[in-house]
Amino acid sequence: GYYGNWGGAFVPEILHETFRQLNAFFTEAQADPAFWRQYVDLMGSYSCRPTPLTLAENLTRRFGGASIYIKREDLNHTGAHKANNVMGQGLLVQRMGKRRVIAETGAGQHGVATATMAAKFGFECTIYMGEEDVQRQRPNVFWMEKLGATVVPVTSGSRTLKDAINEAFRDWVANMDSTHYVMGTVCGPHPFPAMVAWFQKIIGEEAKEQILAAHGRLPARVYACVGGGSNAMGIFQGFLADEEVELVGVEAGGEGLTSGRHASRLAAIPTTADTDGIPDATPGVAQGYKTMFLQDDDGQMKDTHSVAAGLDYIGVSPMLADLWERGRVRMTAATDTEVMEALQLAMASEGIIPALESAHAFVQAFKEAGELSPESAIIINQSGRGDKDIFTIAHAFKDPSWREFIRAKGEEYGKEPVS
Amino acid sequence: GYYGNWGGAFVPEILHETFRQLNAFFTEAQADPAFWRQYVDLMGSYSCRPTPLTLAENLTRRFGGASIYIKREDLNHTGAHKANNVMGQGLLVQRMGKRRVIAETGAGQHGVATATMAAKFGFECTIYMGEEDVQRQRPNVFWMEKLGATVVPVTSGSRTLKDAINEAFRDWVANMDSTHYVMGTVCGPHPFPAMVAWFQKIIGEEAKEQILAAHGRLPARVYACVGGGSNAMGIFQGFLADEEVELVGVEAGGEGLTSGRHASRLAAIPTTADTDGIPDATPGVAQGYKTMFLQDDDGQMKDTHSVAAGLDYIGVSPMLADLWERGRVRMTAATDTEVMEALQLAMASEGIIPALESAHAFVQAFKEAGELSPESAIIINQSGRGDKDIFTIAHAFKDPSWREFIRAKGEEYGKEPVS
Amino acid sequence: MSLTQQIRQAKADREILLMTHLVLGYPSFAVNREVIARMVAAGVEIIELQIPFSEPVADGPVILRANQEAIDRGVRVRQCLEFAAEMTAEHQIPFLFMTYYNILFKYGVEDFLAQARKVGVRGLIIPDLPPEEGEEYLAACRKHELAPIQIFAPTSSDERMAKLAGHGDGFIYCVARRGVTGAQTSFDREFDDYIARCRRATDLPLAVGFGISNRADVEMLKGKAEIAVIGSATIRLVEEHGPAAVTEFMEGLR
Amino acid sequence: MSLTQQIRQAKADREILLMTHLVLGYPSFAVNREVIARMVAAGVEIIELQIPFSEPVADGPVILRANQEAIDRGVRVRQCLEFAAEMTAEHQIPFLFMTYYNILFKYGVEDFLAQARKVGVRGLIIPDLPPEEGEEYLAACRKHELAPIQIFAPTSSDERMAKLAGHGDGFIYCVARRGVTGAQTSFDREFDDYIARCRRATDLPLAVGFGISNRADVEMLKGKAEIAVIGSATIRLVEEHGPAAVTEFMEGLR
Repeated sequence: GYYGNWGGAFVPEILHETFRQLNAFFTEAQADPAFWRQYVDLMGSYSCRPTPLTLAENLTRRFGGASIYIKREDLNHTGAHKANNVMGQGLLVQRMGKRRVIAETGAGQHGVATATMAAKFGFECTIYMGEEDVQRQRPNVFWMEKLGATVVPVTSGSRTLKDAINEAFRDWVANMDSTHYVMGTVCGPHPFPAMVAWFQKIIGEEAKEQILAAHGRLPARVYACVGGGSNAMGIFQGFLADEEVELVGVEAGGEGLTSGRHASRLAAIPTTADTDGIPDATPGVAQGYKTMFLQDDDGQMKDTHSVAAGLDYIGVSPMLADLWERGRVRMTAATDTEVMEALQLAMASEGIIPALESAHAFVQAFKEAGELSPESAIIINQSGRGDKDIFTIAHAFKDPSWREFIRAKGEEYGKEPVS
Repeated sequence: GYYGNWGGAFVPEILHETFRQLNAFFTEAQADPAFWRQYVDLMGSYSCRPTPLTLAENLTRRFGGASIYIKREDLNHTGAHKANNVMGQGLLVQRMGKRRVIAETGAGQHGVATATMAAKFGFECTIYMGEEDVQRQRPNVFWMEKLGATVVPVTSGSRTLKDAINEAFRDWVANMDSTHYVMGTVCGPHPFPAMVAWFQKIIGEEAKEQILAAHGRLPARVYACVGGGSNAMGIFQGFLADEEVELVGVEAGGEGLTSGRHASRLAAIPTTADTDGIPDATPGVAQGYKTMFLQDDDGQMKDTHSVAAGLDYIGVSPMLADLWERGRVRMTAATDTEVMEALQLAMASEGIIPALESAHAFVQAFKEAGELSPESAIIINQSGRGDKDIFTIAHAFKDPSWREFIRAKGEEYGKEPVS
Repeated sequence: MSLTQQIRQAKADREILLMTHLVLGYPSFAVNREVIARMVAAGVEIIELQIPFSEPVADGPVILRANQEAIDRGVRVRQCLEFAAEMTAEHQIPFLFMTYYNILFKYGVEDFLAQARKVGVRGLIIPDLPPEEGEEYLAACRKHELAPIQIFAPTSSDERMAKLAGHGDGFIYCVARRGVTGAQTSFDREFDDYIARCRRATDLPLAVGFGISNRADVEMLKGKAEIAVIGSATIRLVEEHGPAAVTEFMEGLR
Repeated sequence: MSLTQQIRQAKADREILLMTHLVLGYPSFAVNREVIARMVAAGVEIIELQIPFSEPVADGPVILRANQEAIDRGVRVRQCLEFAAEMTAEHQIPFLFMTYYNILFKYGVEDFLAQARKVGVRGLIIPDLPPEEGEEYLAACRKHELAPIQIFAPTSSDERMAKLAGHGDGFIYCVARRGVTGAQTSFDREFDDYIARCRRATDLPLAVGFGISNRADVEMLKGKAEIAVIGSATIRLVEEHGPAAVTEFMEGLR
C-alpha cells in the first residue's frame, strides 16, 4: 500500500477486517480477466466508452505549436470521469454481496455518479456532503435525491469535502457489514488509491491507443488537473512507461500561490518555501493515508480555496506525491483567473465546455503548446463537462443577465406559496 | 419534396435561388460516400457516436414484459440528438463555402448545439429565440453567448419557438448569400426535412445493429417523442423497412388532450374530433411546409403547451404526418403529469435522467412494456439528457429546497452590486 | 378591362403610379376605412389589403406587429372579405388581397378565390406561394379572373423570371432588395441592372416594393417602373400621426 | 511501577476501575483543570487527555465538536503538553494522551513521545494507527517507557487480537461496538462472547469504551472488564450542567 514514501492504510481497528475483505476481493477481481471485461462492457453500454480523443484544430492553429488533442471524459454518463470509478466499484460491491453504498462528495459530481451507480445496481445509497457544499451545489443535491439517494449535510469542521469524508468513515465504522464506502478519488487508505487508479486507467489505455492511431506517435506531454488526482492518474497510467512522454499535473492555484488562498499541495513547494505564513503542504497523515497535506505546523488541516470545487481539497493522491517526488510528473498550478480565461477560450474556439476542474489542465497546456514543435502532439484530459457548473461559472463571469434571471426567479419563489 | 400529402417548399421568391443551391449541394453530398464517412468520423471524434444502447434491467424486471433497451442520445456532445443534425449541416455549410449560420431555438438545445458547431467550424453565429424562452432558458442563453454566438430575443407573436423560426427566416432572406439557416428539426421547406432526417438516421442505423447484437432479433416496438420529430425520424428510419417493428411516436399531451393546453398534432385527432373548442390540428401551410398544424378555423396558429419546451410546437414533420396517415407510425400522447412520473421512475430505477422531451417516450413504453412477451424487446429513444432542464424539472417537482436555494441566490444578487 | 390594361391606361396620365398597403383591422376597420378614403382621394391607383396571418415570414417588424395586433383584436377572415366588398363598392380603383397561403388553404383555395372575386378584388399577392406549389391557386385565379401577382427578386435568375412571368397577370411585383418589408433600399447601378432584367423577362407592368417610403424614392423609380409600392411607411405614419396625415403624405409622394 | 501493574493494584480494591476522557482546551484549559480535579477527587483511576485534531474520524458528534471548537479557539499542541505536565504534577493517577497520528507525525514521532514522557504521561491511544503503520511509534514507546494502548474491536478476528496484544502494553482498549464514540451500546450475549474472545487473546487488563454513560452500563461491565471508559458522557454533562456536576456524576457511576 505504499508508493515511495506515501500511502499506507491508517484505519481504525474496527475497519481492519473490512479492509482485509476489500483487499481480498479487489486482488481477486484484478486477477480475473472476466471482471475487467465486465467492467469495459458496462462502461461501453451504460456510459459511452471509449470516450473520443478530439483534435482541437482551432486551438492548435492559435498557438502554432503542438497538435492539441482533448480526451473527452466529459462525454461520460453523468458528465465526468467519476463514472469510471463508481461503476467499477459498483461491480465490486456486487461481487462482495453488499447492498448499500456510501460516499462523500464535494462539488457533488462524485455524489451524483455514486447515486447513479446505486440506482443502476439497486443499492441503497447515502451521500455525505458538507453543509456549505449542499447550499452551493443544490442542483446536484436535487439530482442525487431524485436518483434515490439520501443526502446528509455534514455540519462539522469546515463543512466541506474533507469533513464529508470523515463523516462517511463514521458511517462506515458503524455499518461496514452491509455497506461499501465508494471513495471518489485516488486517496484514502490502501487499497482505495490502487482501486480507483485501476478503474481510471481505462482513460489512459484508450488515450494511448487513440493518439497512436490519430497522430502516429506518442504525445510530447499529457496535461491533467489534480485535486485528489483520479483523472490525472487515470490518463497518466497510459504513458507512465513511456519516459519520453512528459506528464504534467495542474493544481488549483486559487488566488495565487502566495495568497494563502489556494489548494496546491505540490506545485507550491519549490516556489513558496521562503515566504512566511503560506499554507504550503507538508507531509502528514490524515483521512487514512500519508501524503502532502495543506496543514499548519501542529498538523491541523487548513482551509483550502479554488474556483473549482473538485480541486478544493487538503490532500493529494499518494501515487502522485510519489511520481512528483521521483520527477516523473511535473506539478504546476493555475489560478482562478487563468482558469476562467482558458474556459472562455476553449468554449469559443472549439465548442467544448470543460468543467472548471478540467479547465486547469487547459491553462497549462495553453501556456506550453506554442513552445512545442508542430510535429508533436499534446493531450489535455477534459475530465468533466462544465455545463453542470452553471451557477459557479455564470457567477464567476459576473454575467449580469444571469444575475437578473436568478433574482427574478428568486422573487417568484419568494411570493408564490409552495403548492 | 412531398411525403404523401405533406411537405413542399413554400418559400418566398427571394430564397428560391438559395434553396436551389442548397438542394444541389445536399444532393451532391448525399451521393458522395466520402461525405457520409466524414460525418461519421466527426461524430465519432467530436461527439461520442456510436451512442450506446443500454439494457434497462431494473425497468424490464419491474414491468415484467419486453426487455427495455434505451438508445442513449443523451450522451452526445451538448447532451442531445440535436448534435447529429447541426454537425452534419456544419459540414454542408463548409462545403457550400458559407461563413455564417443562423438558427432558431425553443428550449435552447438546438441553439446551444448550433453555437457549438459554429465555434468548432469557425462560423459566425446568430441564434433567434423567443423572448419568453430567453427568460425561461437563461442557462442555455448564457452558454450560447459564451460559445461565441449572438442570441437575439424575438419579441413578436407568442415570443416562442414558432416566432423564432419566422425571425430566422427574416434574417435569411436578407443574408442568404453569406448565411445558412440551420433548421433544427425535420420540418420547414424541402430539403430541410430530408436533410435533417438524413443526418439523424445515424441513430436508427446504429440502433438496429445494436439491438440485433444485444437481443438477437428486431425489437417489437420503438418509442420516440415527437415535437418537430427529428429524433423520432432518426431512430424510426432504422426500422421503416421492417414491417414487424411497430413505430410509436409520443406527442406532448400537456394538461390533457381535451384541455386545450397541449401540443398534440396527430394523436389528438381520432380521440377528440367530436369535442368542441379544442385546438386539434388540421392540415395547413406555414413556416414553409404543409403538415398538420394546431390552428384555428381561420388558419391562425394557436398557442401550444407542454412541460417540455422542445415539444411545444404548432407543426410536425411532414414525414411523420405521412407515416401516421399511412398507419406506419402509431401516434400517442403523454400528459405533463405522466411525464414527471416516468422521469422519476427512470431516474430512480436506472440512474438515467431523460430530458423532459424524451420522458414522453418513456411514458408510452412503460404503459405497454408489460403487455409484451418477455422474449421481445423494445427500444426507447432517450433523445437528450434532463440535467440541463434543472430549472424546469425542479420547478415541476415543486422541490422546496430548490425554491429556497434560488430564493437565497436571488437575494444575494439583489443586494450585491455587479462588480 | 383587365388589371393590366387598367394599369397601362392610368400610366398614360402619370409618370408613375402608386400602390399602397394596409393591414386589415389594424388598428381598426374604421381607421382602415378613413385611410383608404384619403388614399383614393389623394390619387393612389391601387391598394393592397393584407389579411392578417399569425406567421407573416416575409414581413418586417412594422407589418408583423400590425398582423399580430389585428389577430389579437379578433380580426377574422370573413370580416376582411366583407370589408373588401365595402371598399370595392365605395371606391373605383383596383383592390388586391395580400396574405399568406395558409389563409387561402384553410378557407379552401377555390372557395376563397370565388369569394375574392365576389367581393370585387382584382388580384392577389401571396409571398409564400411559389408557382410550383400553386397549381390549384393559379388555375382558380384564371377561372375567377383574378390576377395572381407574381414576385421577382434580385436573386431570381433570368430563367426563373421567365418562368414566373408565365404564371403572372396584372403586374409583376419586383422586390427591390434582399430582406423583409420596411427597411431601407439603395437605388444603385445594381438595382438598375436588376430592373432591366425584370423588364426583359416580362411584358407586364412592373411594381417595385420594399423600402419605398418617400418622394425621393418614388422619384428614383420614375422611368424604371410603372408602379411604386408604399408599404410599411403608411402604417408607421398612421401609427405616429393618425389617419389624417395620410392625405398630405400621399399627395407629397409625386 | 508499570501502568499494567498500577491498574492491577487499583483493581484489587475495586470491582471496576473508571477511565475518563476530556478534550484539551475544550471548553477551556481552566474548565479542564476543574473537571480533572473533580474526577480525581471522585476516585477516577485513569484519565485520557485528547489532544484536539481537525479530522477526528473515529469520534462521534460530541467529541468531534469539542475537537473543532478547541482548535477554533486556538489550542496548540505545545499548550496541551504543558497542561499535561501540570496535571501529572498535581494528581497522582496515570494520565494518557489520546489523539490522532498526524499530531505525532507532524511533531516528529520520536520528539513527541520524548515530550510525552517528560510531561509525565503514561501511555497513548492513537485510534488511526494500526501496528502495521506504527513501527517507529511502537519502538519509541518502548524506548520512552510509554504504553502504546492497543485497540480491539468486535470485528477483530482472534488472530488479529493476538497480533495486536503482542504490540500492546498497559491495557487493551476494547471498542464495545461498531460505530463511533458517543452512541448507545447494548450488552447482550454477543457482547459477552466478544469480551471472552478479548480475554483469551491477552493477559493485559481490558478497558471497555464506546457508549458507557451511566451506572447501569458500568454495572454491566463488572466482572467482565477491569476498566469502564466514560467518554462523551462527561463532555455532554459539562456542556449542560457545568464542571461542578462532574463530582456527583462520577461518584454515582459505581
